[in-house]
Amino acid sequence: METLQYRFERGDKRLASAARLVGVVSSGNLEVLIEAAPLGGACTIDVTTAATGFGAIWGAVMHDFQQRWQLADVRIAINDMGATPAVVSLRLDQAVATMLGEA
Amino acid sequence: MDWTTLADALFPLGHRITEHAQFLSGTADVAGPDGAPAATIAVIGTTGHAPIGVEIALAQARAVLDTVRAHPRRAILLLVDTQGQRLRHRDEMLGINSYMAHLGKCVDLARRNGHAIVGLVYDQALSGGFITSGLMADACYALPAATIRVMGLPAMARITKVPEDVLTELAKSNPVFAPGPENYLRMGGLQAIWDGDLAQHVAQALHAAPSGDARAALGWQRGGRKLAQPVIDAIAGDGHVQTA
Amino acid sequence: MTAPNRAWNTLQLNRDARLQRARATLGADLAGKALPSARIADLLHAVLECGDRVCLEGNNQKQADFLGQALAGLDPARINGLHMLQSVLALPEHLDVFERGVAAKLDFSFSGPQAGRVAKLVAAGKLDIGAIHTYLELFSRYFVDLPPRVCLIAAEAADRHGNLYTGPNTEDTPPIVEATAFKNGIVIVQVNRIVDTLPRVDVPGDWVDFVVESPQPYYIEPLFTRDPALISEIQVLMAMMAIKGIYAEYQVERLNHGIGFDTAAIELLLPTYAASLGLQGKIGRHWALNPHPALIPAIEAGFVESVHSFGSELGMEDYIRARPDVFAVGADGSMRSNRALCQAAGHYACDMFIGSTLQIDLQGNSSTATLGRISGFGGAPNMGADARGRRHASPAWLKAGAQARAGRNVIPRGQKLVVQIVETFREHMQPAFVERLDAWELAEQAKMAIPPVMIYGDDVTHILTEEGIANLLLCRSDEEREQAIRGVAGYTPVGLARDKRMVENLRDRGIVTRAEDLGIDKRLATRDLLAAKTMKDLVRASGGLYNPPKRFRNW
Amino acid sequence: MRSYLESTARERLQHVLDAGSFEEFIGPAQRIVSPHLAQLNAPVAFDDGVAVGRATLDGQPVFAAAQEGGFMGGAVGEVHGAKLTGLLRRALAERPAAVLLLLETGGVRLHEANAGLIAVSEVMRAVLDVREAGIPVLVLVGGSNGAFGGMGIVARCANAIVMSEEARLAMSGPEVIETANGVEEFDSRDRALVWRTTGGKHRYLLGDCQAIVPDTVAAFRAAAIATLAALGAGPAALSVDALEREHAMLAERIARFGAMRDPLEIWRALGVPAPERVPLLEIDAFIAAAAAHRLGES
Repeated sequence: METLQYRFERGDKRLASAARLVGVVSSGNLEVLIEAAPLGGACTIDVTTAATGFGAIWGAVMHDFQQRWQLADVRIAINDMGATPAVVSLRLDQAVATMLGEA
Repeated sequence: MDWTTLADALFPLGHRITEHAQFLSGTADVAGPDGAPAATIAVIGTTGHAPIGVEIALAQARAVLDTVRAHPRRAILLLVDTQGQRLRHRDEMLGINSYMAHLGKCVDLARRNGHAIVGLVYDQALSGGFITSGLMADACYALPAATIRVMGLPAMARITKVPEDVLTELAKSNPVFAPGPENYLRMGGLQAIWDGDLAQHVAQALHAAPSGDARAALGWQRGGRKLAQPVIDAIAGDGHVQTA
Repeated sequence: MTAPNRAWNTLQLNRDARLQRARATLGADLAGKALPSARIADLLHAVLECGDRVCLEGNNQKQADFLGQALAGLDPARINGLHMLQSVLALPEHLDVFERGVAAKLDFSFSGPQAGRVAKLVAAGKLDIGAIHTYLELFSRYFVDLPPRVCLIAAEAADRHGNLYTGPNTEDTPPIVEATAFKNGIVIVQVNRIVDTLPRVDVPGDWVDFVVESPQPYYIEPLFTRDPALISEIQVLMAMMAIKGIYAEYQVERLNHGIGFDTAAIELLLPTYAASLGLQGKIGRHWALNPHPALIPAIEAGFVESVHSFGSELGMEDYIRARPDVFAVGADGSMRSNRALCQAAGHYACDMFIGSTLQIDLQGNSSTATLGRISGFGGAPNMGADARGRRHASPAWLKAGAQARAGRNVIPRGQKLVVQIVETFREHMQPAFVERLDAWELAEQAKMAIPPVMIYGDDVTHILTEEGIANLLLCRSDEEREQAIRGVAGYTPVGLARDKRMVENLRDRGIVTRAEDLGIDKRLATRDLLAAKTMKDLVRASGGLYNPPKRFRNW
Repeated sequence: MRSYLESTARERLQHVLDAGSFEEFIGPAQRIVSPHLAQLNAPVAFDDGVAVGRATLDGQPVFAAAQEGGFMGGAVGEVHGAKLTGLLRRALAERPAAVLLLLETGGVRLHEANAGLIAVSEVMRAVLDVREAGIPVLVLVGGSNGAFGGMGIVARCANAIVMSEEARLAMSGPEVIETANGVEEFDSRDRALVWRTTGGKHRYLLGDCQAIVPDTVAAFRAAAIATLAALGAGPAALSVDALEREHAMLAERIARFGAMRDPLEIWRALGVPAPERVPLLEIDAFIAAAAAHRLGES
């Protein structure tokens, strides 16, 4: 297992509702726990993944995710079982959409 | 272990246990507490590492039901020696889980009808064969040389894809993988391991059978399962898990 | 001038000698052309000669498995050094013949399940590979320089005269028999049963020498069955992009689909998503395709007008029989397939091939070769190649050709659409895009003349991933081509190394197209779009006519 | 029509129970994960693969749990099992109208085998405690992993089971039996045989489940409401009489069918018309065909 941590400062989109869990820790899939937290305007993402050695790819996927949403005061935790970047991005977007009441 | 040797050690006052195709049933005399008169108890179990198929599960259930109907409040000792559920297509076709559940329910019914129920793993206890017998008792005990497990480490390694030597190493320190009664003791699955005078142990156990399922609490006290009881308490109580 | 004393009929004489030996060996056990299965080894020992070229029928679907087992069990002291000709090495006994020394040389096309063992036997010096072919090449060589002395084939049934019914799974049989029978070779066939009257005659009896009723029906693999339950949301998204970005864009009417879940997803989106775009009757009308169960909903919706097949597919027999307007069906009602003709059809009569692959390099070359496995090609290279001999026009062919030639002073012609559809990462985070194909290393290991490329980059017109579509027809330089590929390679190292500014420029020019550029909302890419989500749904769609193999059921 | 089989545990809770009514006990944000998986280098899940809580069903207060088959096959570990046991014990105090267990599980989680085995037995006893308190327990099985092992036993300790045709209810997985006794004993790749032997239709015909539904969450919801209404008429607790009836049924099952080799023979012996067509029947047609022939109490 490998843990990766990301912190993006100065977002502008806050999410109000209670913590949500999206996705499942199954082969090629992941779960995303997303919750509001006082982080001084930052968005943090903690990843625990069964697929080791893909830090650079995670970094790029997380960067693009934050580019899309500009989240502020949001804490995200991920348990991953070898999901591809496409699936990771999809789940993250679903998690945000769920918080926004769009799903 | 030969069940007759065991029975002689457990019941010096005498017993009338018979074996039919690995199924044990009968009665035995057990001394009362502090010199009180001996009492007759029912003995039900299996021997020869019996695979638990539909017939033997049903036979045990029959013996339990008969005891409940004919001998109210008579204590029951469940003798456990099984290699687990029988691994046959026929058993699955006939719904073996229903037979095992039926056995479990019969034991539970007996408990609710005032029968003290004690389990004893005297040789081998594996997964499905154990769960509806010894693990359904008020309290389950084991002999020191008993084997208790869900499956062997090689098979576990194959299924979990964790290398066997890693499992073997972890098993030394973690009761959660390794076979053996002391691990089940630490996790609360066993009330105690019996050394020495078995007759005395069985007499005491029958008289001191706990009411209610305190295994998670025992596992917490003994350090073998540190989270089960806190999780149960958290759900029943304020919703927050107090970890040690 | 004529050569003095030159005998011109040595093959005939040799054939007569073999038949004579067989008759002598089998004696009264030979009834006409039929012999008991217990005597198959005696027959083979009698008719075979050391070093013979032997064609054993077997492809990715049906297998002459009984004859294959018999061959593998021969005494290598009596029969050895055989030169095997085979479409596909699928069964363990196909390699046992080499392991045991009965055979020594191999010309073949594909060895999927046995690819690892092939590589080991080559390394051990027990197997000498002549060449790895595509199906069409291999069949062609049977007629030119590799005619079999003996062929071992499989048929559904034979009559007393040796006439054969090969039925829906005719597949490779016709060219094998023809190449053998008309070069004085010996044709031996295993049949599931011998009957008085055949439903129809697929191979005339006078081309057949020996018939044996095998103890078990021949083995057949349901290779083209994909359980819709296993199609992912990402595959649905890619299928939407394929339909809107390529099928609709080029009005693709005649096509071939490669095998896999990506293309199964497209098939299952035709009656739903494609229909909602008004594409029925405009795309996907005529197919060179095995009878994919996933195509049933599109057939039932009237989307698909005709299907010509390489082989059949287990469980589809009754459905095919009930849809004779769509499939190639004989007067008896059952399907007839023909791999050689369907390969030609896929090559010349289709406007598009779309299929998956394992690796794509920066030139667009694609390969399914991986280290330690000599797997070969099968049919994909013939499907996934521009048919340079094609002369008839169609809108899709013309548009592709026009895009490739725009701005260049060359004579107009069309081009086949060759689309590679891949997710950027395969299982276990293996990137589908690489700087250098594993095929290079495999070629070095196995001492091949050239790296085993499945589809050459200069034939590939589009690469479709979940990140977008790269239209290589529109690229005007090697650099553009490379950046277009990097532009759809997502988070793979190849994709991360793209020149972002240049990729945005390519996007402006329509060379790289994202889902949103096509007006596709990714959130709508759910499994609910699939016309069938389970095998049971396929059975329902077929009106109960499709009977899936046992391994695909959950009922 | 949302598929129950394709839904996650949480989606099942959302759609089987009254919309928006589910209130989770120790939800994923508390991150109570398995203490045993990390040392095996196996991933954890924030809910350890099960969600438990209270909700309403058709306006009635109920407790509910749903196992996530995607995470370790829904297998029961220490925390997972304790969540189920905790829910059942809390039910004794709060006395909901019923407890619903949406099971999808391979049984004991081998990564924490000993703890899982004890945990399953704790769940079993807790289920029977809830029944003894007069609260019916209803099991729904409709996930692709079925309900196997100790949890297959737990299921049969409930008052009633609702299954889909695609669901399986059994003890040992076919792969385990094949590994132990050979492919001739049980060909695990012959999925038609696997489902004939362990699937919803066979269980329904034998009387091991009380209702069979098409694979939609709506159908499971409707069946759960209807089954609970039917259960309301009788006692929830075990009784000697009920167990004697069950005993007789199980004994007769061995006597009538014990020598048979394939479930098809059983269906034929039951008098089900065209038994070989049974797997192909849609659920309504199947229920109609089975009505006069199926065993057990509904």
